[in-house]
Amino acid sequence: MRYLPHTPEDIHEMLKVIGVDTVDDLFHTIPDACRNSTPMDLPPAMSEWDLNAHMDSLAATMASSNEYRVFIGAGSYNHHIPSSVPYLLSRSEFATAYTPYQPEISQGTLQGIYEFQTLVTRLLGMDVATASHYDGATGLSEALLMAVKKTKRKKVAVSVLCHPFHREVIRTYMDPAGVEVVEVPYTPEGRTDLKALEAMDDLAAVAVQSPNFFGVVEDLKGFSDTIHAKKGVMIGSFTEAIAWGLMKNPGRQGVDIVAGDGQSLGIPKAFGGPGLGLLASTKAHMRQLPGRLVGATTDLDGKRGFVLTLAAREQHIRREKATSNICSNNGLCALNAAMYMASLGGSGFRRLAQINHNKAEYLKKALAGAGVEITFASPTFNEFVVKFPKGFEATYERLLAKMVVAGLPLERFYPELQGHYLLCVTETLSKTDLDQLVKEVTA
Amino acid sequence: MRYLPHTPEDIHEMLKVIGVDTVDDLFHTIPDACRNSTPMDLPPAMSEWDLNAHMDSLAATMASSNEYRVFIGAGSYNHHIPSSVPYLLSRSEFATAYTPYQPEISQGTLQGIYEFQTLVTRLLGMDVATASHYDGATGLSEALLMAVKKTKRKKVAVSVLCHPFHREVIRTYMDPAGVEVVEVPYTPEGRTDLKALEAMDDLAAVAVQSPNFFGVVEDLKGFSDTIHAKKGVMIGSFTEAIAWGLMKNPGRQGVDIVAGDGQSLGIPKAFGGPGLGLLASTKAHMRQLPGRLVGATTDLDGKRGFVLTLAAREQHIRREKATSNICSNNGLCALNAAMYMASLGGSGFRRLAQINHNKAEYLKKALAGAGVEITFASPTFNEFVVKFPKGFEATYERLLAKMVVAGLPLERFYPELQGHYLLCVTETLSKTDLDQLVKEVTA
Amino acid sequence: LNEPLLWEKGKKGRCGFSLPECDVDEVSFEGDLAGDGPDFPDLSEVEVVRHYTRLSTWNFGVDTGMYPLGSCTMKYNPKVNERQASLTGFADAHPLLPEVRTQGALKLMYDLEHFLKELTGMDAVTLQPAAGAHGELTGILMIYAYHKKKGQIRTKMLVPDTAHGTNPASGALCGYTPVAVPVNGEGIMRVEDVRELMDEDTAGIMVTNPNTLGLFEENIREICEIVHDKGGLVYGDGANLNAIMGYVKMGEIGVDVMHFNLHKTFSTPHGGGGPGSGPVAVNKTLEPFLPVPRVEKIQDTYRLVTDYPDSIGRMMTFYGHFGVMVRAYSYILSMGAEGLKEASAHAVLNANYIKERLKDTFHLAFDKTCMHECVFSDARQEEDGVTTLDIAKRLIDYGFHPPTIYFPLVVHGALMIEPTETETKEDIDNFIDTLKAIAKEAKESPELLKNAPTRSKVRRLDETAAARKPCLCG
Amino acid sequence: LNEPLLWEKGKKGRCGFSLPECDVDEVSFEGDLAGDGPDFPDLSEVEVVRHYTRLSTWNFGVDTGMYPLGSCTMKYNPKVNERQASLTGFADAHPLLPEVRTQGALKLMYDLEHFLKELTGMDAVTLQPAAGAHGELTGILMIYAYHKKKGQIRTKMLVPDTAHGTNPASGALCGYTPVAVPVNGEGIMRVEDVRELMDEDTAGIMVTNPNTLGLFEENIREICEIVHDKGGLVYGDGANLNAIMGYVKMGEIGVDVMHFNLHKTFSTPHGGGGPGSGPVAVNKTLEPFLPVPRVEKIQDTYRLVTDYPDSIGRMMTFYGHFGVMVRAYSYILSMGAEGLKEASAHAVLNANYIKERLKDTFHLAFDKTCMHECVFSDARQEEDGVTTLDIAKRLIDYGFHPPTIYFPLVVHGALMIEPTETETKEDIDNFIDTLKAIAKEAKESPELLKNAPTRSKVRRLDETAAARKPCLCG
Repeated sequence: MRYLPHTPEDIHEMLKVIGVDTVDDLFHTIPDACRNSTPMDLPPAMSEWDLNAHMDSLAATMASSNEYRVFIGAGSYNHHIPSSVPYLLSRSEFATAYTPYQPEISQGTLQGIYEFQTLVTRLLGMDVATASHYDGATGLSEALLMAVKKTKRKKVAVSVLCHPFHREVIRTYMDPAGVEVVEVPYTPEGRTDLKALEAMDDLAAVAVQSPNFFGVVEDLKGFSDTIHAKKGVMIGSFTEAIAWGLMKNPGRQGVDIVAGDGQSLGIPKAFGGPGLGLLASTKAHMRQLPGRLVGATTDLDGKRGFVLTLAAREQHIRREKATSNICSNNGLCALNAAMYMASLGGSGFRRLAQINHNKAEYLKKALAGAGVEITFASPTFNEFVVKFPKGFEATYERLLAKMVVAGLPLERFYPELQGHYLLCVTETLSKTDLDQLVKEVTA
Repeated sequence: MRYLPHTPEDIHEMLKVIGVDTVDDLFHTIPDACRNSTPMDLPPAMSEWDLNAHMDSLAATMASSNEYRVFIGAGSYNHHIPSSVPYLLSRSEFATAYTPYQPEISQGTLQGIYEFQTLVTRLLGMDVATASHYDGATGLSEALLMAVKKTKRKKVAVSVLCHPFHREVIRTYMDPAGVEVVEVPYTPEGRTDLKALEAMDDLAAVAVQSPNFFGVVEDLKGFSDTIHAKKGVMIGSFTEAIAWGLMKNPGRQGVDIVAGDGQSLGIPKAFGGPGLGLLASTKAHMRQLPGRLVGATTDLDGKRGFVLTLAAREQHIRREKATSNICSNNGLCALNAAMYMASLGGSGFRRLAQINHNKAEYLKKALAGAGVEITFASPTFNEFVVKFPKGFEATYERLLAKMVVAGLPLERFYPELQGHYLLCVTETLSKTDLDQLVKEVTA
Repeated sequence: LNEPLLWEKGKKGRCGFSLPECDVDEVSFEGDLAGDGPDFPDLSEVEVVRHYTRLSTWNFGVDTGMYPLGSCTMKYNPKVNERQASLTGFADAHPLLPEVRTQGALKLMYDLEHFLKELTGMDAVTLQPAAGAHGELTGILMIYAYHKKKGQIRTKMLVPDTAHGTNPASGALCGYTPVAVPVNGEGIMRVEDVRELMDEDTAGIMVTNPNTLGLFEENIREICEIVHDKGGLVYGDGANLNAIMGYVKMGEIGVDVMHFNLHKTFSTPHGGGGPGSGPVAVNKTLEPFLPVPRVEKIQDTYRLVTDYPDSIGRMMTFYGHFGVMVRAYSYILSMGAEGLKEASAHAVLNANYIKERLKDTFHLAFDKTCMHECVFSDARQEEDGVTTLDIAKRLIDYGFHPPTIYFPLVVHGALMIEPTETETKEDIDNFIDTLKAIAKEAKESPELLKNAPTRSKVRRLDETAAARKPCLCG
Repeated sequence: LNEPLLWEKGKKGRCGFSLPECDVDEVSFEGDLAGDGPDFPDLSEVEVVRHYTRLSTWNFGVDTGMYPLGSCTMKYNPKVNERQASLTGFADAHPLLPEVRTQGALKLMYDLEHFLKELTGMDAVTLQPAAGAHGELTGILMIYAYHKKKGQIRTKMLVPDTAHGTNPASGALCGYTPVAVPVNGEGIMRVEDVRELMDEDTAGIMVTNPNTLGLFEENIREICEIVHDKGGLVYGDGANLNAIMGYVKMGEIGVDVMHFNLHKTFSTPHGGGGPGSGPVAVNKTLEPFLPVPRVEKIQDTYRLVTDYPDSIGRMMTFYGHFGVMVRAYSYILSMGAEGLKEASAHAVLNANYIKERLKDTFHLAFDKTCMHECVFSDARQEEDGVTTLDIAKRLIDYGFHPPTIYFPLVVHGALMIEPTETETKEDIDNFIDTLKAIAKEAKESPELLKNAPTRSKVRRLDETAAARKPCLCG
């Protein structure tokens, strides 16, 4: 077995040193009553080659974005990833290391994460960013818990245009913490209803996503002003990080904590994970942040170096008094995102966002021109809601057979939006792809 | 342009230092009469993504051994390659380095090649092996030139069962060197005719391949004895290195120089290249070997280290008096082969050869049982010649449509073997694949 | 070789990305909500590649050498599994594709759940949690939901004092106050202590077995019975599952719910701190509370089903760390039942071998047969003024990653060594000889340890200053 | 960290390979011709992986840092091209597949030949040669065949004394005695010298342009005319093509046959010494002599054609280093005509910038505008007893790969610097400042140079001992 190096002689010699006869003797501390009643019934061990063939066959069933034109975003976005990024990420010094508990031999990870944190603060206009969280939903839930702890209030408001799955996760997290979750409805323009928020009281925080689930850009400033007037915490969220190439960043809109999803930043969709939770805040919230933080310091010789810091927030030091139970984060995904942001650079990031915007607007206009209803008139980024004509289900199936996935039906998430679809366009789709969709949809 | 880092400011500053106005001014030493008359007419620059799509479309036309059952060997063999090997090979420290002229910062390559040389000598039973050659054919040609120089004779004998393409390359190399090439015919048993060699005189060397082009294992000892009696050099060759897992190695059969193809040792077929030429010899021929050699030595502190050595044989020192003009070799392929041999180990290598043998013999027997003529009765390794029934061309096409490539027609190479095919079976084909071939062939 | 920070490099206008030509009209994004784009440095591809290549060389990974970090199970990560995870069909699949176009991924998840059930004798599994601690939270949420469904609000949770910090922290997220269960002279929990502490205000107990001393909780069955008798549930922390595959099924010894650390036990790369994956297995009692969506097989079609009214809900946006699942699934298929059992056997063999060979050199916290890890302390070296930290740092100079230090908390100055099954005897011997040499140095020239490490990129770092005046971005 | 030799590791019975189960009967291989199998060490996968991972860390590659090795064109190798070369359709394709199933590869080769023709204004190309020197041999064989076809046996070949050693060595393989053409005070060949040396016993001339001093052979047209007038042919060594893409077409200035170093100019990784690829381009005169098989397009189908009676024959078993072709083809498609011209422009800019900034510090062999590389010498440092070798080794301590040294032979103690176009101005400035600092050290503390390198895996190695008592295997 190529992963188990011991030869029978190795085992024999080691047992002799230990002073027992068989390896099973080493398991004598396990009472008989605790032993397996039956062996594990697993498939017989596969060779590398059989495994490859098996995995190829499973993977072949999937409608990968490489073969299909997939007009779905909704929290997972198809962006080009430069070959240099997965190559660098595959370097075993990054991939096979553990959490950098020994900073002297982990400066690669540590500097990489310090740079990641910095890029995230610059992207979002925040003072501090963590070393990563699992994904947008879990980060957002933790952000709300931060606000609850900070304000000692037990009610939070969440825009109904936060990603529906994020809202589900929030409910899961808030319930046992005894936190009430109220939802802020949306307006006919496809925006979170600021007026509704104004009417709410005793809020620890409000969470608003921009671009929201409908792709509509929200005016976060208005929500910041409103919640701050109520002494609550303003939490901004997002699922499409590329939008910040064009949109005014949360920091400039008075947001206190930002919890968003970073999958767009060069991370493969991978059927939903691993992705990346981005969590950043103003300085005021720094010591409430959950998860790892990397900080700069100096070594014995005065040389710059990096360490995990502010561990007093964390479970391995504070146990039940920690700001969170998080231990492993999504470190390699954070490094992945940093490599991607470094590859794009500021100029490239902005240009890429612009290209995304151009393409989405092109499709929007073309569909409108073809008589499709564009449900919300507000400005959007990358995603928008349309109402397709009756009987579109058949068109959808026909397109699927042609390797086109024509958006996400919204009724499941918003029952009032029957016949509506959320469409997403990124730089990966060509004008030809967009024209084809318009043609087929209106055929 | 992501591969050209200079910004306009960079260029401006540099030009200022140089003291010229434009980059084109730096080309003033090129006389007008030497300038391009027309610009290069190349396709417009492609983005990474367009390039990926384009290359995917080209690659998709190819009958890869991953999708097809390919019963062809004939100098290029389909063997399993552990994922660990290409991964290690992709480490940029190996891949993006140059020839190790600066040994202090090239010990990775140097130790790796030293180990490669050692593994090759152990595989072939030789005293010395070079750091690699281009492929079997070029290595074999250089081996013959070694013998010509050594013996000062201008005639060499080559078995007609050396790979036909190898023999073509030999002719290309020998012609301007004024060396006469005579071919040793084969016997009805599919072996090189030792008697015919006995009748030849004034030979610098004889080259015999084993397993030969028909897959038949040759008795190299007989040829060694005969050519040595004539004071010529015995050169052994091979295209399927895995055979040495079962066959008696050339060193034990009196061979002086071995020149074979190492593609089988974990190197992708890659439509024929890059592969690997293995060139090894007894000590007596060491200083006539072409190409790089790595040797062990010590550094100033007495620490073990490795360097390129015996450079006095080489073109950069000896120029026209060098043993060869070779400069770049196939270093990374040599490292690839070393990684593969290290992964298999001696025990694994032998077992793998046995599995190959088992499968090939299974097919041979099954075909024979189904009435197909097995042309040569001699023992073979991995490959053997069959005569398919008349009208087999249609079956061949039918099989091709079913993604099976049913061997290599031999008539092109040996006109007397009309209707004969060379079939190859390695560990990559399953019993099911073999049974399918038998069934279809005899249907 | 040094390497500056990203923004100390580059020049405006460079780009390491192949920006596609835009084949549609430009549409400006204007108005109040328009921003200026992020202030990132602009770098060419070669700058990016060299930057991260250099950074990588300052790191130590499993491919670099032995990484005996206790309770982290740093075994070798097979390269072939990286191939599987990067297959286009997996890496490039959108999570919201129509189910008919995702059958391969769903089958993989379904089968992986089944494998985990087989491994543990549990009845149902969710793969959704993102990491071990996230799995713990999932499990505790289910315990909470279970009690709540019965109309009970319990306020306490038994947690042995050998437990990982994540245990009390996870409990706290559901409002449970941890109640410490002490370890006895044998390094395990006593039945009497549990009996005394368990009551009907207590939701249950969180047990790591083998525990973080590397010792099997021999009284686990009795403890489970006591907890169950009081209406509580038993949570199993699977961090140390690598010790007992094929030997013990958690579901058979009384555990009601447990999490796995897929990345540890099933050999996926730890990524410098993640992503991990923390599936949770439960028995029938807790099955209704599992997170949604669940993967089910309905007439040969795999489906994501959400229709479970008692479910605690979603734990992540999508279905968990699928990429990690691919690797773990591949690993299990490569090993088979016998291979996994052998892995545990060799892991335990290696730990006991180290324990035996080092117990005359270092103080052994509990001198008995251990499972996959053993815990020493610096008790003997203390007299020379040398601490566990010094020993750990000195190991770096010899090319080893240090063990886990100062944990578990019950052992003062702990050195917690988990060699895993993928180390060769030669490397283990080398590690042992090195530790012996260091012990000798501790006596003869302790300054060598105090000054260590000297061969790393940086020497010891000022962690106090880092925390006092945090500088978290540049 | 040290790492033993392969056979100093491992233990009989280990395996780092997944040996498949054998699904057919065992058939023993017996008799006189049966052997025992090779005496290789048996290693587990983790041992193999760590072995080569450690070895790799002792190497310096382009991804490590600036690699200004003159005449080797160590530019950055785009990662995306590795993807292309490893596509299953390419990597896993047998060379003898039926042509109908290899159209993609053949089209790629056909188009790449066309690109190379466009770059050089030549009429036909073979991609078959395995490396630059192999391309040279191919070219010389064609010259030989050309003369032979005319019934002439010529015996000499003009070779400038700036030429690479491969030039005379390639000539020698066809029986040509090299006749040296001296370099003039301007670093290039004089027309008069060629006129004097060229005669009807001389097969032609081998010209590297720009030459290895980084200087354009300004008299090339006249030289070509003289050679042609005497019935000779002009061989162009393409090693330095990176200087003139888009500026000069070799076919237009009189070159009859030339080789490319695909791996240099078109940015494929050099692999620690190969594999390279050395296509050869010819004009109409020589086209009939090209090696077979040739790739042709016949009614939309690409075919391998061998039917050329005057062909010199095959140069390799199959069609050359296809994997390298894939990378070069991808590179050309990524760059386009403008990008390639810009690459040459920046390569020349960088070399001149270095020349200007260092010419006060180091002796410049020929003080004039250079092309893509510039050649200094140790003439000024000699007085302090410091040699080119010392300077080169000291550069290692500063994190740079040394330039080519002691070549070209016409410059005593040469330092031949080729920065390439992919280096940033910052790295080039850093390199320049470092060389200045080293020059200062040479004056003030020459022992620093004499002892260099000190930061590498090993210090200076005893090459004499290595050659005197060769130890070539273990």
